[in-house]
Amino acid sequence: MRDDILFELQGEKAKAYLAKGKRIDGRSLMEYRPISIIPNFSKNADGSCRVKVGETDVIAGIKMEIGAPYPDSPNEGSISVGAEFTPMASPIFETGPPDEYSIELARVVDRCIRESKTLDFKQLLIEEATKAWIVNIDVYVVNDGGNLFDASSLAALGALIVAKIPKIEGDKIVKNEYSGKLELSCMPLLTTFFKIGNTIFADATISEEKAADARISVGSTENRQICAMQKGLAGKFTQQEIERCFEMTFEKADELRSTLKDALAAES
Amino acid sequence: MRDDILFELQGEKAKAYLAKGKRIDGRSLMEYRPISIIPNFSKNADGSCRVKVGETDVIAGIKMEIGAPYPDSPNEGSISVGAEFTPMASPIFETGPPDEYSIELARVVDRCIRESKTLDFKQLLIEEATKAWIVNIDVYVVNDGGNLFDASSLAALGALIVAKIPKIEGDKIVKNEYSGKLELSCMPLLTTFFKIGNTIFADATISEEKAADARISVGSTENRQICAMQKGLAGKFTQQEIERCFEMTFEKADELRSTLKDALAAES
Amino acid sequence: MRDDILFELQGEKAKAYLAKGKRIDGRSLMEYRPISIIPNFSKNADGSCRVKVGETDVIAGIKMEIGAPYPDSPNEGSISVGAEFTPMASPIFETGPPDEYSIELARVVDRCIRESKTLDFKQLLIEEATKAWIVNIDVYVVNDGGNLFDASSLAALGALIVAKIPKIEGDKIVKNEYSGKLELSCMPLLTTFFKIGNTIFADATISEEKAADARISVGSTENRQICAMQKGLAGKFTQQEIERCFEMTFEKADELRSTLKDALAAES
Amino acid sequence: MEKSVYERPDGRKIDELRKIKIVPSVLTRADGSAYIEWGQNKAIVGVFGPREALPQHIQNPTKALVNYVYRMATFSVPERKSAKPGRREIEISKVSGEALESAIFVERFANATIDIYAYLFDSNAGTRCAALTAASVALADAGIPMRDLVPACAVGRANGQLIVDPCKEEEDAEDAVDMPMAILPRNKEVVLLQMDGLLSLEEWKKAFHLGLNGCMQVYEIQKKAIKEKYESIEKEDKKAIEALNEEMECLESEGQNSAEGDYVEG
Amino acid sequence: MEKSVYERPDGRKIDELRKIKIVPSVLTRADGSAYIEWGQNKAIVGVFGPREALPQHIQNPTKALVNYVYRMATFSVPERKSAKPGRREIEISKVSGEALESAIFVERFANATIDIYAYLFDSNAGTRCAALTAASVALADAGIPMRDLVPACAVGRANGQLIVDPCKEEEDAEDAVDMPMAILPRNKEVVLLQMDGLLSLEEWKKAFHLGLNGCMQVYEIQKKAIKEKYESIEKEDKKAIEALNEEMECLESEGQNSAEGDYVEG
Amino acid sequence: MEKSVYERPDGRKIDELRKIKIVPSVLTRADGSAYIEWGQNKAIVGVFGPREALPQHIQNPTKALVNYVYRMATFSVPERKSAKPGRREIEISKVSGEALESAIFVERFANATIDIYAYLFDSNAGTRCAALTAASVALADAGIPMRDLVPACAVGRANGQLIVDPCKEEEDAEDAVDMPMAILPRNKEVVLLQMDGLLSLEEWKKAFHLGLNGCMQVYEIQKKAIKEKYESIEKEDKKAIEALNEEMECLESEGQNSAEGDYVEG
Repeated sequence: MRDDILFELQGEKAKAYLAKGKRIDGRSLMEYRPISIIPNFSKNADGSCRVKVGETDVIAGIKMEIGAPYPDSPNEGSISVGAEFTPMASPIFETGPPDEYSIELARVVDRCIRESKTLDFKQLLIEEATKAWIVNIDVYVVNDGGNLFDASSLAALGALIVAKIPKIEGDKIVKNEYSGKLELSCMPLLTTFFKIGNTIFADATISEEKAADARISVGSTENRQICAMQKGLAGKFTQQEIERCFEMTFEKADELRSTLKDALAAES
Repeated sequence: MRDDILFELQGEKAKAYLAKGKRIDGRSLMEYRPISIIPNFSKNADGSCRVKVGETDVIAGIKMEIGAPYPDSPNEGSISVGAEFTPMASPIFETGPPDEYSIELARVVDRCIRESKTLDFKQLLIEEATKAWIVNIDVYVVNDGGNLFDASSLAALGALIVAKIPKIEGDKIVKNEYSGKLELSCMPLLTTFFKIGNTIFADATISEEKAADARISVGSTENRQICAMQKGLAGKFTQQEIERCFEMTFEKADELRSTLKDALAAES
Repeated sequence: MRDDILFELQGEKAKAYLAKGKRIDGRSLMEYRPISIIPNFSKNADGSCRVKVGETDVIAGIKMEIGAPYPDSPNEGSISVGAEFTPMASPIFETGPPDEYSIELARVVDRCIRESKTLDFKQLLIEEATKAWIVNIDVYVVNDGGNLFDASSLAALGALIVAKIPKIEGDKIVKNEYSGKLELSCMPLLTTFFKIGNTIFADATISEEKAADARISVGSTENRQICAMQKGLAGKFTQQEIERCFEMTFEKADELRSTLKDALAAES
Repeated sequence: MEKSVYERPDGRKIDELRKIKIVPSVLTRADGSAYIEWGQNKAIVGVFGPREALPQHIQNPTKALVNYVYRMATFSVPERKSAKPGRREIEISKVSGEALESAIFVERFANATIDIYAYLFDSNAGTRCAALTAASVALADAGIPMRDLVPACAVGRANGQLIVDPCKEEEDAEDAVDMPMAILPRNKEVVLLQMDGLLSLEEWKKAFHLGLNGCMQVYEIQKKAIKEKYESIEKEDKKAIEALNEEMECLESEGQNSAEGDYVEG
Repeated sequence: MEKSVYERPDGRKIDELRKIKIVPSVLTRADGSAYIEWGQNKAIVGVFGPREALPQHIQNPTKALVNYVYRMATFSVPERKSAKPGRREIEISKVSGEALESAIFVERFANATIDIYAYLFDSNAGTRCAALTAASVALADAGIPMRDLVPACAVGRANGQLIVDPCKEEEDAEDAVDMPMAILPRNKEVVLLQMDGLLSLEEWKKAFHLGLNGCMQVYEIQKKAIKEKYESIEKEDKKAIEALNEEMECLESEGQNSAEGDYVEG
Repeated sequence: MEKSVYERPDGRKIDELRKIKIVPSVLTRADGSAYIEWGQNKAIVGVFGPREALPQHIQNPTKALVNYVYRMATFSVPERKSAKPGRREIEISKVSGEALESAIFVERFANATIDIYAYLFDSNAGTRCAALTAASVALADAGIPMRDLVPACAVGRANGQLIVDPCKEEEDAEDAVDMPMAILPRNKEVVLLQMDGLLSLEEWKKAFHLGLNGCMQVYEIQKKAIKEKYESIEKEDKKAIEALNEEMECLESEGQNSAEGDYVEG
C-alpha cells in the first residue's frame, strides 16, 4: 500500500519538479504514460474495453436495452453513462451510492460522446414513439492512478467501437445474437490538462493530481472540433493557458486515437 | 446570523413576556405579524405563491401531471402535497430526504385542503379509470421565522387559487397553454395556536415557537367548518383551551383570507 | 432487559456446559424448545402464522399480488420472501433498510420453499405472459431468542398452508373473497445446527447462538430430500460433522412438521 | 349514553368500544412490552431505555428523547403495504411520540433516549390509538416513570351520527370524520388530537365528549392489564414487583407528582 | 459590439444580457443571503459559516470546506422535476463550489465549512450562472473574506450566431452550444468553464471573448447591489457596516491581496 | 475419475474444472490484489487492511472485522444488472466474508477491519467461487496472516449427472442442483457451503466428494500463482519477499499454526 500521506509527500515532490518543468517519472509535460487497451474484455457486454494509462485501470462495458423514446424526441434512442469508483481503486473510496466525483466523471464522459454527435440517435430508433435502443455505458474505476477522465473516455469510446446491436425477436432481445454494429461518425475523446503553479501538463499521476490546483478537460474530435469542456478543482486558468491546452488537445487526442486503433487492429 | 443559543435565550424572554400576557414585539396574543403575498411567483409553475409572515418565508408551487386514477376511485383525480425545509431556512436544517418535520407539515397542509373538499376530485378526471389530473403542490420553506403551518397553508391556497389547468393534446400536455382554471368551492386555511405556560397565542415567532409547550393547528373554511386538526409538541391542552382556539380560528382565518384576496386583487 | 454483556456471559456458561455435552436449560443436544403456533394470526393477510420457539417469536404473513410473469418463464407465477428484524426484537437491531442479516434469513427461507418445488409456479399463472400470482411472504422477527432460521421457516410454511387465493374480477382482486387455496406438494422446513468447540446441537438459544462458532441450516422435505443448505458464521465443519447434521435433519424436521400439523388441526 | 336510529355495522352502541385485550410483558429482549388486540387490530409494542442516545450529537442534556416508531406489517392491511415506511407512518410516529413524552418524566434522564417500537400485524381502523394505548402499558412494564398512562381512542362520524371507535366500514362513510385523540386521564388533558373531515364547532364539542369518555374506558382496561400482571408476578418475582409498584403509585397518588416533576395543574 | 442578421427571440443584441436584479440580505436566519432575478430565473441563496465541519472526519486542518448545493424546485421547470436531487444538480453543485472556493480565503478557516445553498424557483436557461452570481453576493453579505466576487455568464450559439446569455429557445437551437463560465474579474481568470456542443477553436475564442464581456457586466451589477445595501445599512446599523466595509476594501484594493492570501498574479 | 454417458456442453469430464488463471498483485493502490479468470468469469479483488475500523462503534476489541463486498458489473451478465447492489450480492458477500474470516488470524488485529472488494466483470456460473478463490490470494498478496488459503468450487447436477464446476447451461438444467463450497485444504474443513436444488443424502455425499476434489485442484492453482509471483518478485524486490515468505511458511508448515492461532484439529 501507498497511503494517502505518502501521496501527499509525493505531491510536494511532484510540485517541486513541475516548477522546474520536469516530472518525477521523467516524462515531458505533455507526454502520456504507457497505455494498454484490451477491447472486448467482457463477453457478456455488448461492447467492452479495459484501458490502463500508467497505473490507472478502468473497464467500460455496454449493455443495449430496449426502452421508450423521450416524448419530445419520439424518433430517437439515447445513451446513458454511469461511472463507479470501486472501493478497490483507492484507499479512500467507499462503497455506496454514486457520489459527486463519479457523477461528474460520468457526465463529462457522456458529454464528450453525446455532443460530438458521433452516434446518430435517430439510428437507435426501433419503432417510432414506442421502442428505441438505450445504450448503457458503465465505467468501473479499478485502480485510480490519476487522470481518470481520459482513461474513462478512451475506454468508453473503445467499448462503443466494438459494440454490437443485439438481435430482436418481437419485443425481446435474443441472447448472444447480434444484428449489426453501432455506427460512429467520429472518435471523440477527452484530454485533460492539469495546472500546478504556472505549469500546465497532461496525464497527471495520482500524486500530481492530488497536488494540482486546477484541471481542464477538453473533448475533441479528429475533425478538430471541440465538443465538451469541463474545468475542475479550486484553481483558475487565464485565457492564454486555456488556449495553450486547446492547441495541445487535438495533437494528444490524435495520439490516443491511434493507440486505440492499433489495439483494435491487433484484436481483430 | 442569530444562532440557536441566542434563540433559546430569546425563548426565555418570550416566555417571561407571555406569562404577563405580552409579546416581545408588542403584538397582542392573537395578532399576526405583517403578511406579504406574491401570487404567481414562478412562471413555470401552473400556480405559485410566495408568502411572508413576519420573517417566515415560504414558496408554494403547483405542477399538474397526468396520472392514472386510484383503482378504488376510477373517476377521480387527486392532490399530492410535499414540503421541503431548505437548508437555508435555518442553521439546523440539513439537506436530505424529507424528515418527520417536513412530512408532518406537508400532511397537515394536505389534510386542510383535501378534507375541506374545496377541490372536487371528480372534476380532475380526464378519462375514466385511465387519466386524471394529479395536482402536485410543493412548499419550500426558505426562511423559518416560526409558524410554518399557517404560512405554508396560505401559500398553498394562494397557489391553488391562481392555478391554471394545462391544455392537453392527445396524451400530452401542451407547454405554456392552458385550458382553464382549477375550481375551488371554499378557502380552507390553517390557523395555529401555541401554548407557553397557561398562555395561548397565535402566529409564534421562531423564538416563541422554540419555547412553546404545545401547538394546535386548526383548519377551517369561511363557512365556519373545521376541516383539519393537528396537535403537536410534548405539551397538553385542556378542553377549554382547545375551545378557546376554535373560537379564534374562524376570526383569524377570515383575516388571512381577506389578506390573500387583497393580494390577488392587487395582482390582477 | 437482559443486555448484551449479560448474553455474552451466558454465552461463556453455555460453552462450558456444551463442552460437557449439556445445556443450561437441561435440554438434550438435539432437543427443540417448546413450540407454539398460531395459524391465521392476521385476518388481513391471505395467510399468516405466528410461531414461538422458546423465547423466539416470529410472525409470517402472505399477500398475493397480481404481476407480470418473468419474460423467460411466461407461464409461471413466483414467490418473494422478505424478512424484517423489528427493532423490538433485540436491543441491538435498528430501524432501517434490510441489512445483511435479514437478507440472508429471507433468502434461505425462500430457498427452502422454492427449491423443494412444493409450490408449482405454473399453477400461479392467471393469464399467459401477462398475469400471474406473486406470493409475497414477509416474516417479522418480534423477539430474537435464537434460531431464527427454523422459526421463520416454520412460520412461512404455516402461512403458506393456510393461505387462500383471492378472487379476481376482471383485473382486480375482490377484497375478502377467495377462490381457493394454495396447493403445496410437500412440507419443506429448515433445521439448523450449531457448533461450539466440537459439540453440535440444534435450536440454539440466543446465548448459545452468540457463543457459536458455526451454523448450518439444512432444508428438507418429508420425502427425505435435501432442498437447501446454508453454512454460516466464521467457523468450520468437517465432512463427518455435516453428515451428522444431515442424519438429524430428517428426524427433527419430521418433529416440527407434526407440531405444525397439530396446531393446524387444533385451529380448524 | 345517546340514542340514535343509526345502526353500527358490528351492532355496537354509539359510545361502545370494540373489545380490547392488553397483555404486558410479552417480549423478553425488550425492557418493557405489551400486546394489544383492539377489535381486529393486533399490535406488539417493545420499549428500550432509558439508554444512551447515539450518535452523541442527538443527545439533549436536559431530557430524554422519546423515539416512537409506528409501523404496519405489509400484510396487516387489505392492500399489501410496501415494506418501506410511508409518510403516514412517519407522521403518526411523530405525534404519538410527542403524546407519550408529555406523560414521561423525561427531565430525569439527561442524554438518554427512550425507544418505543409499535408494530401492527392486523388492522381495522384505529391502529394509531391501539398502538399508543399499548405503548404506555409497555412503558410502565419497562419501569419508566410516568405522570399517568396515555389512553387513546378515536371518534368518528358516519351517516350523520357521531360514534366512538369507528370501524373501517364507518371510516369509509361518505360524510366520515376521523378524530383520534389521547389524554392524560387524571386531568383529562389532551396530548394527541388529529382530525380529518368536516365538523361544525357544536359537533366537535359532542365528538370530543364522546372521545374523552372512550379514553376513560380505555384507561380502565390499561390499569386492569397492569394490575393483573402485577398480581401474577407477585407470586414469582419479588424484585420486579418493586419497579411496577413504583409505577402504580405514580399512577394512583395524585398530590405527589407536582412535587416530583414539572407537572402543572391545567 | 458585433452586428448580425440573427434576431434574438427576445429582441436582445447578441452581447446583451437579460435584465438582472440582485438583492442581498433577504433571509434572516442565514449568515448571508441574496435574491437574484435574471430574466425569468429566480434564485435565493443562503450562506452559513464559517462553522465547524461535521462529522469531524470531513474536516480539513488546512482550510475551510466549501459546500455548494444547487437545487431546482419541482415547479421551477416546464416539466415537473422530481424532489430528489438529480445528477445534473449534483455536478453543477460540485463545479460551482470549486469556482467559489477559488475566491474565498479558505486557508483562514481550518476545520470549518462554508455552506452555500442556492435554490431556483423559476427558470429559463442560465440558472447555474444566476445562482453562482448571487452566491458570491451572499458570501459578501455573510462577511466571508474573498479575493474577488465571482460573476458568471453563459455564451451560446444559435443559428450560427454566437450570443451571450442564451435564453431557453436559443439553448434548444439545432446547432446550439452552451458554455457557462465564471471569472475572477480583477485578473479575468476563469474559475468555472463548461461546454456542450461543437465549436472550432476560432469560434471558441470569439465565444470566450463574449463571455468575458458578459461576466464583466454581471460584475458591475454585483458591486452595485452590494453598494446599495451598504448605503442603506449605513443609516441603520453601524456594526454591520464594518464587516461589509472589510469586504468592499478587499474587492476594490488590488495590491493588498497578494500579501494577505496565497493569491498569485496569473 | 467417474465415467458417464453425460456429455458436458463444453466437453469437460465430470470432475474437470474449467481453465483457471490467477494473477496476484494487479492493483497498485490496494494493499493486496488478484485477478482471476475462471472459464468466462473474470474478477478483480482488492484488499485493504488491517486498518482502523470506522466509525468507531463498529470496532471489535477482540478481533479484526472482515468486510467482504461481492459485486457484479452491470454488463457482466446476459441481462443488464442494476448498478445498485442486489439481495443476492449482499448474501454472497456475507457468507464469503465468513468463510475468509475462518482462515484469517483476525484475533491479532483488535479494532481493525480487513476490507475485501471483489468485482466481477464477466460471468458464466460459479462467480462466487471464482471471487472467493481470488480473494484469499489477494489476502496473501497483502501479507495478511492466514491459517490456510480458501479454495472454492461449485458442484452441480445436470441431466441426472453430478458434475464439478457447472457452467451456465448446466446450471439451467431442469434437475439442476448448485452447491458452491469452500474449504480450508489442510484439514479439508468446510467454511462455505450453500445448496439450491433437490438431493438425496447419498447424492449429497457423492457431490461433496466431487467438490472437495475440485477445491483441492483450485488450491494447487492458488499456490502456484503465489509461488510464481514470489519468484518473479525475488529478482526485483528484497523487502516484499519477506512478507510473502511469512505467508508461504504459514501455508506450508503445519505444526506451527496451532501454537500461533486458535486453530483446533477438527
